[in-house]
Amino acid sequence: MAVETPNLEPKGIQGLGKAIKRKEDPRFIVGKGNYLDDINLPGMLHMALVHSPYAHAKILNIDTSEALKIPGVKAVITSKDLAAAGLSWIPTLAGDKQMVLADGKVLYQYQEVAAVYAETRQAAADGAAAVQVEYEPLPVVVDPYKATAPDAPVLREDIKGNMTGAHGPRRHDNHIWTWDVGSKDETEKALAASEVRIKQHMVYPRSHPAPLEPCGCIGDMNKATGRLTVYMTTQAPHAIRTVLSLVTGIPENNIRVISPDIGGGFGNKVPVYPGYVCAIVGSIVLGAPVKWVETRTENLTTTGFARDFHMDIEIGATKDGKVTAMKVYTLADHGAFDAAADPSKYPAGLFSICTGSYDFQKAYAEVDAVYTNKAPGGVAYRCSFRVTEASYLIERSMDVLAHELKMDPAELRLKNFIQPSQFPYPSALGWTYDSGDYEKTLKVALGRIGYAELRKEQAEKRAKGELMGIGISTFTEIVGAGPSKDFDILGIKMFDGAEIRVHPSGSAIVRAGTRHQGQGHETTWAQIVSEELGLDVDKIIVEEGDTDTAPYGLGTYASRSTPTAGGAMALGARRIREKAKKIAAHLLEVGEGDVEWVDKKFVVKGVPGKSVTMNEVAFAAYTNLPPGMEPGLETTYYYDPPNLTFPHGAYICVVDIDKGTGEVKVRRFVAIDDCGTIINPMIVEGQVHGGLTEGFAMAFMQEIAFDEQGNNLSSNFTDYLLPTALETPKWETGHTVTPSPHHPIGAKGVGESPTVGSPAAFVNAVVDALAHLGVRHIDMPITREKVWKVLRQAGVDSF
Amino acid sequence: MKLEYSGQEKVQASAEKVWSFIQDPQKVASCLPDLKSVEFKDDKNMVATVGVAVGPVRGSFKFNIELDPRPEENKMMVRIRGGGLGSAVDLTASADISGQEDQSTLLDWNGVASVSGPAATVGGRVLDAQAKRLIETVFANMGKKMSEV
Amino acid sequence: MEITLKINGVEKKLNVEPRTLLAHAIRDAGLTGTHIGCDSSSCGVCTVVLDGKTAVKSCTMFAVMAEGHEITTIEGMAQGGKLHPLQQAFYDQHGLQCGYCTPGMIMAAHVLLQHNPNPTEEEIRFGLSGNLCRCTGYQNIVKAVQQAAQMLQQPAGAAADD
Amino acid sequence: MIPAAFEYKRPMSLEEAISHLAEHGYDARVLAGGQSLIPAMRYRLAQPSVLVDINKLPNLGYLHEENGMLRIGALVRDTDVEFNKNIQSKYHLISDVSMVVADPIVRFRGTVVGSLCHNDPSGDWAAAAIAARAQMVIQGKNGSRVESIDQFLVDSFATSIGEGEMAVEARFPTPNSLTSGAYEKIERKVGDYATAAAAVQIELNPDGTIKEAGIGITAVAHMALRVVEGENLLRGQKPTLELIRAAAEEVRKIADPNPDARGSAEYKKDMARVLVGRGLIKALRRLNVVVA
Repeated sequence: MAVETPNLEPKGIQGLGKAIKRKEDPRFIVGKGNYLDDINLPGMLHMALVHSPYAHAKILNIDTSEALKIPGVKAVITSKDLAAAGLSWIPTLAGDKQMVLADGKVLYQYQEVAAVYAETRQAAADGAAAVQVEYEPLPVVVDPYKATAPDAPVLREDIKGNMTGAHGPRRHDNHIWTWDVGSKDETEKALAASEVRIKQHMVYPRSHPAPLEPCGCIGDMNKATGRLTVYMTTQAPHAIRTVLSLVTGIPENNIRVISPDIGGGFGNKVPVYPGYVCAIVGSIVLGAPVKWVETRTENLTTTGFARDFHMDIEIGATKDGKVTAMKVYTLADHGAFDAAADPSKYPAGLFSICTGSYDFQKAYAEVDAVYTNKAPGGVAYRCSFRVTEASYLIERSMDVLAHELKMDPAELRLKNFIQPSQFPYPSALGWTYDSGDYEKTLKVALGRIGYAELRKEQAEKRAKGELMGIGISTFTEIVGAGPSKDFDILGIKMFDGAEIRVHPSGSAIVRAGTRHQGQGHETTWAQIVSEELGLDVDKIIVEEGDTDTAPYGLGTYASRSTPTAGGAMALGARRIREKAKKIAAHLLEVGEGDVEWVDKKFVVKGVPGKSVTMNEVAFAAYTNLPPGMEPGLETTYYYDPPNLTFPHGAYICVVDIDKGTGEVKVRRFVAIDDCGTIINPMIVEGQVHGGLTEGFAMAFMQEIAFDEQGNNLSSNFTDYLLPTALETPKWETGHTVTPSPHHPIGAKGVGESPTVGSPAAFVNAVVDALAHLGVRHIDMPITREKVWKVLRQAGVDSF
Repeated sequence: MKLEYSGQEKVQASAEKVWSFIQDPQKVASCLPDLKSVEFKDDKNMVATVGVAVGPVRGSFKFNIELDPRPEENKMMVRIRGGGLGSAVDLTASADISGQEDQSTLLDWNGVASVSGPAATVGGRVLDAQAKRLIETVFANMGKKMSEV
Repeated sequence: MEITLKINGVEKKLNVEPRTLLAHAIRDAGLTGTHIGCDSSSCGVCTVVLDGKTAVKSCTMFAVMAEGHEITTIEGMAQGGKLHPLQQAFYDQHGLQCGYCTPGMIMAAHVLLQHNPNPTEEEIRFGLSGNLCRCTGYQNIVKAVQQAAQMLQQPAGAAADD
Repeated sequence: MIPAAFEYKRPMSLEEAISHLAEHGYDARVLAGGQSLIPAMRYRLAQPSVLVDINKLPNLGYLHEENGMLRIGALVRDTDVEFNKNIQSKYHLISDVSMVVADPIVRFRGTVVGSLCHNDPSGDWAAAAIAARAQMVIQGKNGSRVESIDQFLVDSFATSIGEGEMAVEARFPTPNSLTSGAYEKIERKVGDYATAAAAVQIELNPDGTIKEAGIGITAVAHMALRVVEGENLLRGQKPTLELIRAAAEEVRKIADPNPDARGSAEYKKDMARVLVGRGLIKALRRLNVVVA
């Protein structure tokens, strides 16, 4: 087919800092993206799943006979069939195991009970509706605080009585693990000695990433070659291939995982879901390709949820506002299986970043995880493994402390920031922050929004009985997992790879182990290579997502792509440049020591006119090499970062509140981010817009809620509320630049800062607006009713 | 979701007649609205398929119904478990039966239903008022038929 | 049953069941630019244009209902090797990230501009509020629609030369 | 999600449509815009065995004034109303409603008459029709009849349409220059069902007193309701903030909302009250009467 778009590609050498338009866009704007459901293979069957209406029930009988009578239905499988293949349970990323199809009982509503394979999607759906399952309902555990009560029903009978889990001892059959960090005794002592102490309970509610493209998978087992090709909406194709090999026994080189264009991921597309396994098993059993594409209901009710942290914090400070110590206890609701997608050593993710941007001398954090009758998960939803919860906790708590001290929240923050001179800064909970200038970033934000005038306006309005609030969040993130000394998933170290091949004509193909879902890697990786090698950006193609061709890597989530694969890209390019330099010397007929890289060309030192371009060198690499040199110009680089990166930012939100209805209107929102070196400012700004919108959604709308029977009350987009253009505020963005001292190009990663940093700013603004009515905290999502309740209790009423 | 209902039905029939009526699965079944089919398992158990129309929700529900008369307590218990449209309903209803001086009988009933699945998660917004109407219809039908006996 | 749908000016004979959703019929005809994202008529990624001036969510319409109507999908927007101003503007303004909502968003914007060729920012946000985007935060989408509105009001020929 | 199979009828005349409806009775559903029905079918919560698609019926897409009534044919889409300049300038209540039904894309398909026939407890048009004292035209095999909206709306999801009948038209009285209205709705986001909503219409006497008032509330009871006592309080009085407060207060006495994710019963009741108040203030302001 002829290319339908004019050549839109940005041209020429386009390195770091250039806001060039995205190379991946032309196909998307004409409707020629290639998402999973766009792939159709000859003879392909469709799969549909049968789901449990109950959240906790014994399965008495599954009758598939009616389903098998439907024309077009080829097969129905249940857990028993999977057991024959050893696939009725699979390991989770968190060291637990989970049912693929319900084995004897169901543990959460909508759990997968059977899989139906059919010639058409209609027949598959009819088949699923015709499977008759007989259940005996069991008592349901919805509240995580009740999960470990002595009389609580045992959820996981498969590990009943086994009091040691993957992360240490369990103290109840519904308890998963306890994890703590820091010094408890010293922290308690410091707290006891503090002049001022605040305590606050807060909940980061269960939410779901809900990308607009649901998850899906096509299993394609070629019985003639023994090769399994799996098309999957996955953010981590290589890890998936390894896991698939481990659970199926098929050698890794006989499995090819292809992750096509992904319609948003946000962490949802990291784990392995039962539907994927059933599609693959179906293909192996039936010898035909099998496609499964989730419905939205399946997406919201069965795939990886996020958050669900129930937190208690205590902070000590001096009377004049210097923080001294922090103690945190968190109860984590992990649902029916511990399928959290965290690095192996960190069952609570990177939650221990909860001291934030502040110089706490003493800190202690403890997390208990429990099982409940809810879908499994605990994915890093647009965040670096529980950083969002940590950031919200500290940023919200700093406002509680400011309120207690009757101090301006900006002033309190300025008083407690880690100072630039303290970097590298070892935190009380064990991290070494790489760099930052928190005061500078906050001051830029305060200036931009006109903080002093806003406070004046607020005082005037309050005198008139009008409600206006200002909320600040000066968060620090921890991203780029990670250094192999600390980070692995199922034992696989969390480095990432880049492969760069420069062709004779000066074009290049670049591949990475990451897999973008809208972040713009096809543009930014090309920019890094263009910067480092002086090649035209329009001659660089970026490919990700095919395990047959891309170098190994752990994938794209937790803002890790730029810190890991971005580093690999830069260092790989530099390695190529080293070889290129030798070829350049050969071409220039001088010694290698006389050649230098200036303005993206090789020049002879002191002879500015005498130079060769990378294009010329590339041609020579295949045609005219120095004697004895290996031909070609390419490399594969695996980058194991020495440390994590610590992006930060200062966000300020202004809200007005309707006294009649409790409606909160976000009037302004200024976001100043510092993500170190910026590769493409346009893309960075776009990431910030999107992340702020998800933060706004968390603060005011999004929640996966359950009733007492374990019914998921947010099972579709009419009840799981995503903001539209009309609700979404207008964002004002900006940045400061504090490069990472250890990253090859000084970049830190930005995709998640706004989701991590913004919720506290919104909530702080609302609480600030209501503070004079005695409000200290309101849990998210802040609905109109929660505000209304405060207003009416305070006697505020208005039409 | 959990739904709770209660009501009172005055039947123009003696308590004796009422008791004999409600212990007869055939007679009880005849009070179910839009009954499509019924299979009697024994003198206390039956399986009934009922058409349900709740606004946009339309389809068949299949229920296992167990009658549990407790004359000594003047109480009739009914347990219903079943479902349809991929959803499940568990309902326990009880009625206190008291004969009146005027040869009529008072049924003081209450029911607690637990609904799971799409009917609750998607249809929950519209379920409550309709389910109430359905239960009221059953008791109204009973009252009418008992009076006719 | 057999139906004839006119999609992007081309008549296609399709064999569908009455329950076949228009979105599935379009996609099964090879035009996969129209996406599906929810079960509840909420997300709008399946938005197509019916008879030039009406936007519909094609997963909330049966294919049989579209018989006799003209359907325009994202694949029908570029004409003569030239992008539609909306496509150009989404590209120029970074109005997309993962691209999944983009076709529906462009089709909704296309209809919006026909009814209101010169919308304010507020009117654009209002008019696109039947379409969800999870990546962009809408701000650059709004800018893109503003740019396209301007391009469409310029005399033909001048529009594409940015 | 894939609906269950059904039989599809595409009548080309009203007579044919009615004969299909008469033949299939309970099992048949009318398919107009389909914006409520099709999602319910995709969830398989609705599994009608016959769909009678009325979209090809001739002469049901009219939207015009006649004999002091705005006549809205059964195939008039919400957007036809929303984009109509005459409605925007004269029918303030209807214009308000037309901008907040579902979402802008759904409105291109959804029909006013279909929404009234559906009579969802949270329907927007039902409240508006109550406040504006609309009428419905119902067609059966043996001719048509006209009913007041109060007769037509029977119960949640139930109307006075019998088997073998269908509604073909909604009629809204044309407001005179001393009449205005407003629709006030709270929703969690665009496209959500109302948490609470209020439709009001006011007609003034030349002396500035209220000649007639209409108040409809929705999403706060088993179906949209008329706030009769509120209307009675307003009628004949000079509009003041006190009076509006008192009329709005009447909402509390009849609202009986279900608590759900949109809010508690108390919240919804209070919102219905606030929204009635705001609607009255807005309608009066549109008549250049400022009370607050």
